[in-house]
Amino acid sequence: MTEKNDLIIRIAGEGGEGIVSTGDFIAAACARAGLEIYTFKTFPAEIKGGYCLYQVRTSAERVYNQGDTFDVFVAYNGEAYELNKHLLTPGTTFVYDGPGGDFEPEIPEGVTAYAIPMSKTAKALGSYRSKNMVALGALSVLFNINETTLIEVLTNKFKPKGEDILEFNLKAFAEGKKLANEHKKTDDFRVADATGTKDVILIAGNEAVGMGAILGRLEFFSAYPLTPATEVAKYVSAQLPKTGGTLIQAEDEIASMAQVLGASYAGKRSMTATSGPGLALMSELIGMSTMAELPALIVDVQRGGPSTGLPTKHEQSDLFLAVHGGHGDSPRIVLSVEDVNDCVNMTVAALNLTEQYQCPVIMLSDGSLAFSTQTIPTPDPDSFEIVERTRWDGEGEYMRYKMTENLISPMADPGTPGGEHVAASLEHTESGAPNFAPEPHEANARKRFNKIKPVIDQWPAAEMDGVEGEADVGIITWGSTIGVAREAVARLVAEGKKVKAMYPKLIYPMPVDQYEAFAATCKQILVPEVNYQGQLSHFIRAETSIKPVPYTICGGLPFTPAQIVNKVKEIS
Amino acid sequence: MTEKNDLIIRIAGEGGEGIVSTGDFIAAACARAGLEIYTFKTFPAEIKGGYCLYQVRTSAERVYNQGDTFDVFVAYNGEAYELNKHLLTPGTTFVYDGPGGDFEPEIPEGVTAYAIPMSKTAKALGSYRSKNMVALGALSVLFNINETTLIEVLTNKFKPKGEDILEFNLKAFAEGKKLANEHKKTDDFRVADATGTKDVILIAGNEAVGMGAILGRLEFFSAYPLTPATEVAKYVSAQLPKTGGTLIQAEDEIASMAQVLGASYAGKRSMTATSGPGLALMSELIGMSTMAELPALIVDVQRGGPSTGLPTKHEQSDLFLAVHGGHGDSPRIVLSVEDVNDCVNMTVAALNLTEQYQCPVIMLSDGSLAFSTQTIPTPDPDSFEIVERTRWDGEGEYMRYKMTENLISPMADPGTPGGEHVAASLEHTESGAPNFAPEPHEANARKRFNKIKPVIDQWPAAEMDGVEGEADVGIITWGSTIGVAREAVARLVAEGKKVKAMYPKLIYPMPVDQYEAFAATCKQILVPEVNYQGQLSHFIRAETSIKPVPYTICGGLPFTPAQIVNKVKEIS
Amino acid sequence: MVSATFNKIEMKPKEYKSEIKPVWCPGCGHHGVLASVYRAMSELGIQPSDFINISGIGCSSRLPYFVKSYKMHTLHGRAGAVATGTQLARPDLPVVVSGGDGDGFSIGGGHMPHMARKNVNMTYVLMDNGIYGLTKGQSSPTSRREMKAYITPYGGVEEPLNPILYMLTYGATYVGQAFAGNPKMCAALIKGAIEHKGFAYVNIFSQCPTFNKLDTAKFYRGLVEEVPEDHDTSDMENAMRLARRPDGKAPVGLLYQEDRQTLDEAMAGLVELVGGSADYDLKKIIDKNRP
Amino acid sequence: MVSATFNKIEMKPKEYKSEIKPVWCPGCGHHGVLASVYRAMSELGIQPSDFINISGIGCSSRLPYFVKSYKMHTLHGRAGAVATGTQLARPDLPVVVSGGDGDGFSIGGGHMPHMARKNVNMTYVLMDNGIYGLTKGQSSPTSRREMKAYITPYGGVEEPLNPILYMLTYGATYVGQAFAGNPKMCAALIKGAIEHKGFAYVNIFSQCPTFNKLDTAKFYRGLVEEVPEDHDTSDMENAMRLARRPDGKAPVGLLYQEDRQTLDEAMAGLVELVGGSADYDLKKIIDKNRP
Ligand SMILES: Cc1ncc(C[n+]2csc(CCOP(=O)(O)OP(=O)(O)O)c2C)c(N)n1
Ligand SMILES: Cc1ncc(C[n+]2csc(CCOP(=O)(O)OP(=O)(O)O)c2C)c(N)n1
Ligand code: SF4
Ligand code: SF4
Ligand SMILES: [Mg+2]
Ligand SMILES: [Mg+2]
Repeated sequence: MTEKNDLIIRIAGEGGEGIVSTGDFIAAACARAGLEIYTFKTFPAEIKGGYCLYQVRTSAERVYNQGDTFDVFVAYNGEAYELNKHLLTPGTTFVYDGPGGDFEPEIPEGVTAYAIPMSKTAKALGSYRSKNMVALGALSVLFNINETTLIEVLTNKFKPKGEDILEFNLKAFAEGKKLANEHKKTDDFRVADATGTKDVILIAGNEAVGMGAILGRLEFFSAYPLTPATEVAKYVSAQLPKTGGTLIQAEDEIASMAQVLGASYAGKRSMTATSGPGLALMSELIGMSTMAELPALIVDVQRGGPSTGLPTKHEQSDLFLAVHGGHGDSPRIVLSVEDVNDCVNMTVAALNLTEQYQCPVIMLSDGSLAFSTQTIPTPDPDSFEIVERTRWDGEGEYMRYKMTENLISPMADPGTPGGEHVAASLEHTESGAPNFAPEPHEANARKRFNKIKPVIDQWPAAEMDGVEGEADVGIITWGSTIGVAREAVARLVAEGKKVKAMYPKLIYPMPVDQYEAFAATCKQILVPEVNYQGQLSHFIRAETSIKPVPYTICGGLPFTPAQIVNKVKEIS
Repeated sequence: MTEKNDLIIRIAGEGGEGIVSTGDFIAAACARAGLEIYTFKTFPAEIKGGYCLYQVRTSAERVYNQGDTFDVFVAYNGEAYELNKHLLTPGTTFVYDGPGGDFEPEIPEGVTAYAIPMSKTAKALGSYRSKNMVALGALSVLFNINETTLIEVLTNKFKPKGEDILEFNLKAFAEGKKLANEHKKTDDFRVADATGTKDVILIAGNEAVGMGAILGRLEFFSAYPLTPATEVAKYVSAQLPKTGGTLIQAEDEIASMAQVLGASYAGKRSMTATSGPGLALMSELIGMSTMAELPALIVDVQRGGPSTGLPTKHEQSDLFLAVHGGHGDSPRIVLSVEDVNDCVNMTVAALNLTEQYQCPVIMLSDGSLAFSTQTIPTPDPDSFEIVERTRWDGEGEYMRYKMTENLISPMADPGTPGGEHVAASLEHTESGAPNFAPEPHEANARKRFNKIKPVIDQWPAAEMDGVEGEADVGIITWGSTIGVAREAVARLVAEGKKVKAMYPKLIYPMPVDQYEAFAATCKQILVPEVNYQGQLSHFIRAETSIKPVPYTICGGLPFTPAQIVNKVKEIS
Repeated sequence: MVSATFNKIEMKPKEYKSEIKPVWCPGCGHHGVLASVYRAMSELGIQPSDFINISGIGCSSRLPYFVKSYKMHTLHGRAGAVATGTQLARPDLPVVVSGGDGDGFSIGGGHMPHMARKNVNMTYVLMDNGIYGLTKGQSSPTSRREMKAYITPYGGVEEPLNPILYMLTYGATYVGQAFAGNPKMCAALIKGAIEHKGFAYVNIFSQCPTFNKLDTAKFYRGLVEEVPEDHDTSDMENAMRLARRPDGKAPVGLLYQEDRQTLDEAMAGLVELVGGSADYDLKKIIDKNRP
Repeated sequence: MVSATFNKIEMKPKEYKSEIKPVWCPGCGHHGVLASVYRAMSELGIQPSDFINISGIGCSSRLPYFVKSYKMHTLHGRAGAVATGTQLARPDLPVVVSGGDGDGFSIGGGHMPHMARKNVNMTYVLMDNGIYGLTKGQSSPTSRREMKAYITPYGGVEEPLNPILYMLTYGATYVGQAFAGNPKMCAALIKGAIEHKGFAYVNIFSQCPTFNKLDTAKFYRGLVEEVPEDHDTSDMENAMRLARRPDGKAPVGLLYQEDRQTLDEAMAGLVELVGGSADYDLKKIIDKNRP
């Protein structure tokens, strides 16, 4: 059996047992050693305790998703074992807390098992909290995790907390190594060897949105905490003062959105980040952004709905609300990100678009991406173009809502003499005066829709993937499902299947011609998405001539590549 | 020239000059005389002053809309004249305030004109406010408005205010008659003769919704004022205490919707009424109604949007928000009313549906229907079936979200021993306990969508109209545009055109089979609606195989029959 | 809600436990509040099926799950407004809201004045821990300025608000305050609140050891001081003075109580005024629209 | 906003009129408030392009249209929250909200406490007519109980709220009240509010002759009484006592003023603390995420 380059380790147990830090250390050590990382986490909706899972996938090549299942499963407790034992299929490896843990597993045929007495050893060391260090030490030995980089990572983490704390943790780590060394390695799973350092950063989706905001020269952020979006604000709150910007915690999402509009009127690049319930509350004010033509970026990190729903779970089910969630005819630009790299780059782009088109831009992320840490090329701050709103040149009489050729009416910042004007929530004339006659309303409705149409050509064409020419199945998908589809397509193509894919990130307005051109080369179109109704499928049906086959799941988890592979085989 | 049975009188002038009461008196007198009535009004968005228009259409037969234009135009001032003079085409009749008014009109060729010195006479009588009585007297003579019933109406109105007030008004009325009698009648326009009284009431759309609520045995209403929906609450506030129910004015729309859910949980038939901005604010709580399976009726009287938009103008542009305005997959039933009769009957039905299906029901009315008074057969309170929610029978262990055969889980009112349960905004097990595993979420998502599907068969099939068999054009439309389409279809059919129409009132879930069956008999499908995007067209494309031709206008006014007639001719 | 209106039953505090176990962290003050709720219910002899417990979203808002009763777990900030509807619909049953400082005074702050001035006949128990617990430690409207929190990493920028002063200003007709570490006082105040006819507000300091490292149980213990024995609970001015103690101490006990018409009484008055009843002749209503 | 921070100009009150004519009814108190705004601006010598006037929805909220300035006509209840964003974005310019009692204390009530306790450096002029004017006469949070209104045809069912007591409780750092019939006092208070550094609230009784037949100009004239000359405006307790006068009279004049750090000052402090500037090296921020 050849060594597997692409390794997936799943660690699970009770929240608070250091599951997350164990995973983070492995991820950081591997990234430091030049490997690529994609992590996946699920948290309980409760604060303390509850089942917690951290899956780290690492490879010398780029990884696009969390994988089908694990290669290695590390169980910190009996609950974790019970919930995952059906996945301990022949060929997998099982590391568990024992003897002395709270359970005694049965080892299935064909599964390699390593018992590591994590709890017992930690207790013997005098602190139960060192359990994860013991585990980490054992895993480093068992799976070839680069020890040099791991020690560096631990040192960076614990040294600031005190030499004694560092020492204690390193001791537990060493104990773990010792325990592992007592085992004979009988499986083939090992982390790929270090390839020399790459110029990367390791960052989770939410922080990456925050970083994109900083790089996009954000000036104002208003936040109200809402899982799974809060880390965007957390990142921005720490960094934005450095660039002289302002973050305020508002009393609710309505106030957040209102403050964003207020700051935007004052000429600042402004945004907020929320999840479905918050987006719903902002509906009325997003309509004001449309009507008054005030730039505003709203990031929606989607979670399981409806209502309070499944606050910590993954779902892609706010597309209807994002596109249609306003009274009246209220156009907006809707984008969706695939991965952490997009979180950085597309946040910059989204801030540019909202300034350019003076309309609300809603950028959709999701619960699994929010917490997924990934390695990405270190962004170069100087590489980003910053597009500013068109500002009045001071010539002639100023008309805020002037019908210009490109339908973009120059704005005037407060303080500019002669630029006095109203930001109007009522229908209005070119000067902004209230007017309810047929003509201004018809003209402005047209303006509000037509002015954003050029984004379709401006935005990079949706990426394509898979076979050239005619395909039996064409996949169209969005959000973090794209990364899953990429791997599914690669596998199917490798198997000789005629499959291709298209990955739109500009969702609305829809690049209809691109959809049509793609579909013209496919016998059928499959649209996998994590929601019940097939929300993207709906828009494809409504706006194109395509009759897609929806493939929807809604169990709070992302797709696996295998699911998509199987579905394609099923329908082709 | 034969006498015209179907007469349209338009009265326009400054708000506050009694335009509305003049129109109301004419409408009431005609209705009392056994004629059918359809009125149309536009108000300024300001309180005092501003241009105000009242159009009353009356006929011995049923009238379905406001008509194409007027037969008779009554100008109270120069602004009204200026705004309408282009409609003074040959064959129309023009009554105006003069001499002594604030303008001197030019009378176009072929227009019959009657100058009535309304202002001057009113001033001479000692009160400018009697201007509308002078006009009314003149109109009654000029156009054969039944004097007996008119005097009855005036007496009913003014007697309660005092004999002297009645007398003064009757005197002004008599003056107006005298002024008209000085003219020689040279046109053929006259109100149809009385046909003997019919058992009708005369009521506007908003009040009719209120009446429907009372007849539907509403128990709880929570209101926040919002044009053009406020009269629903006004009606209900006066009547609901009579049946022992409760109306409360809340601090905002969010509180209204919250209170509705609270009262619904307590077992009461509950509703609110609002317009677009309020519906947007309620989005999050409507999702709670879906998730917790709490009955709630939300009436949305649509107005011009987006944002504050055109508060007093007509538009049908909240369909997207009504169907898609929630985060997550959040099903709801969406209905839309055609006319005042529907406002009564469908409000009863909507209350029944929300109780039956334990999901939010959104009923769409619109700004023109809100204020349109129409004659309708007097409702018989005993003729309405009242459907109550399925209540727990007290047997066995109670499970609030039990998976029953028809997916409707019996409810238990507080106070019922053994029925203790939680109304849950979180995803949950059958008992209501929070649960975020894949299975309950998948099962409940299915349940929430599938449980409402039977409404498609239960709801009366959409009404059809026009030719039998194959048609060149099939019209599908909704809301108050239906009444316009009816007349257009009748005219086209009379001209020998092969045209038919379908009038859905259950908008969502969509009765797809009915759409398909209808479309199968039409060469093309035309969808007229008063919004920019073609919102119903969008849903037809998304959910059926039909490729409709959208026909959208958005000038704050309803369609006229002539517009639809012309459009049909244009495309066929 | 006056206790006379519901059927009494004999149940021990622990019999009010539901089948769902509390999910709170060890040491969380909310445990103490829950115990006090059980105790107050037991002392009042409330039948679980006659009790309605409504909450929003937050750690504190999970409380109803753990109580045998009718209950709603609604949306963040909306518990009070929802409960207003429930109370008007069933004025015969006791309605109790339990929620947090963020739920009640941040996103829910717009509903608070109106419940109070309308004198909605219900009890509002607010578990004040000076933090957003459930979302992992952001500052709340009662957080102190010096607190460094999740999205205020450099410290707070605003004055904390004073819940009981707010409630006095809003016109709540029963205002009390306690510390979760004193379940006896908590239970007594909650019991009194449920017995009170009108809008009753009880503010309970309830430490969040997981995220609020400033406002510990020890801190609260040092903060509170009982309302002086001679305080006249009908004296609003003195109640306000106590709420604004210049020494920064927080008064615990009952600060204010007043008898005023409740909203459901006013509503019942309207029905009486118009001679309303469930079998009112609907034809009379319809006839008003004859032309 | 301290007047020193903006450029003075000489303009007569009437020169601040915009090209749009007021749409209010004759006799509406809002006309008087508008005149006072012109006057205050003129006295302060404010350049129209340096002035930001923000409103929600209501008759009162139409005011900005009639003023030469930068302005936003936003959504019902949201003016204060919008203005908070604007003020933080442009702390160098005076920001004034003008709105109604319904706009501010009903749908907008949830934002009020937070602007005040955060001490957002702006002026809030509330035109209190005890009614919803624009929607044709529903009762507002300051309507008296005896008022029969659009959807309370049998009279009100709740206690009106007391705006200035609320604002004192909320921690506004400048609280004044006046009657629209006294434009001199209105202008003086508005001027003082704009000059004040911090959140300044001015409540102006402004009769709605069209829909509020109870609270006429005459009624307000009889209701108000000037704050005693010897009142110490730094004395919160006395300000509260005045706001709650047992004789039911309403105090007019300046009730309270305090100097406290404003939100924009606090924010500027954070930037200073971290050594922030527009040309901060972004690479340093990015490097924090190197593995
Ligand atoms: C509309 C909406 N916004 C935000 C949230 C996220 N959220 C849940 S609980 C909470 C704060 C909880 O704080 P508190 O009410 O003080 O309760 P605690 O957890 O401290 O007991 C927030 C912000 C939400 N659920 N809904
Ligand atoms: C979300 C929303 N709800 C309701 C309304 C309707 N509305 C407009 S103004 C108003 C009340 C105005 O009263 P107030 O603020 O006191 O101002 P006034 O007209 O009395 O000056 C209401 C309810 C609205 N525009 N938006
Ligand atoms: S996070 Fe805080 S409030 Fe929440 S359960 Fe834990 S200790 Fe209690
Ligand atoms: S309705 Fe009232 S508040 Fe509105 S403009 Fe007229 S008088 Fe003023
Ligand atoms: Mg809290
Ligand atoms: Mg008002």
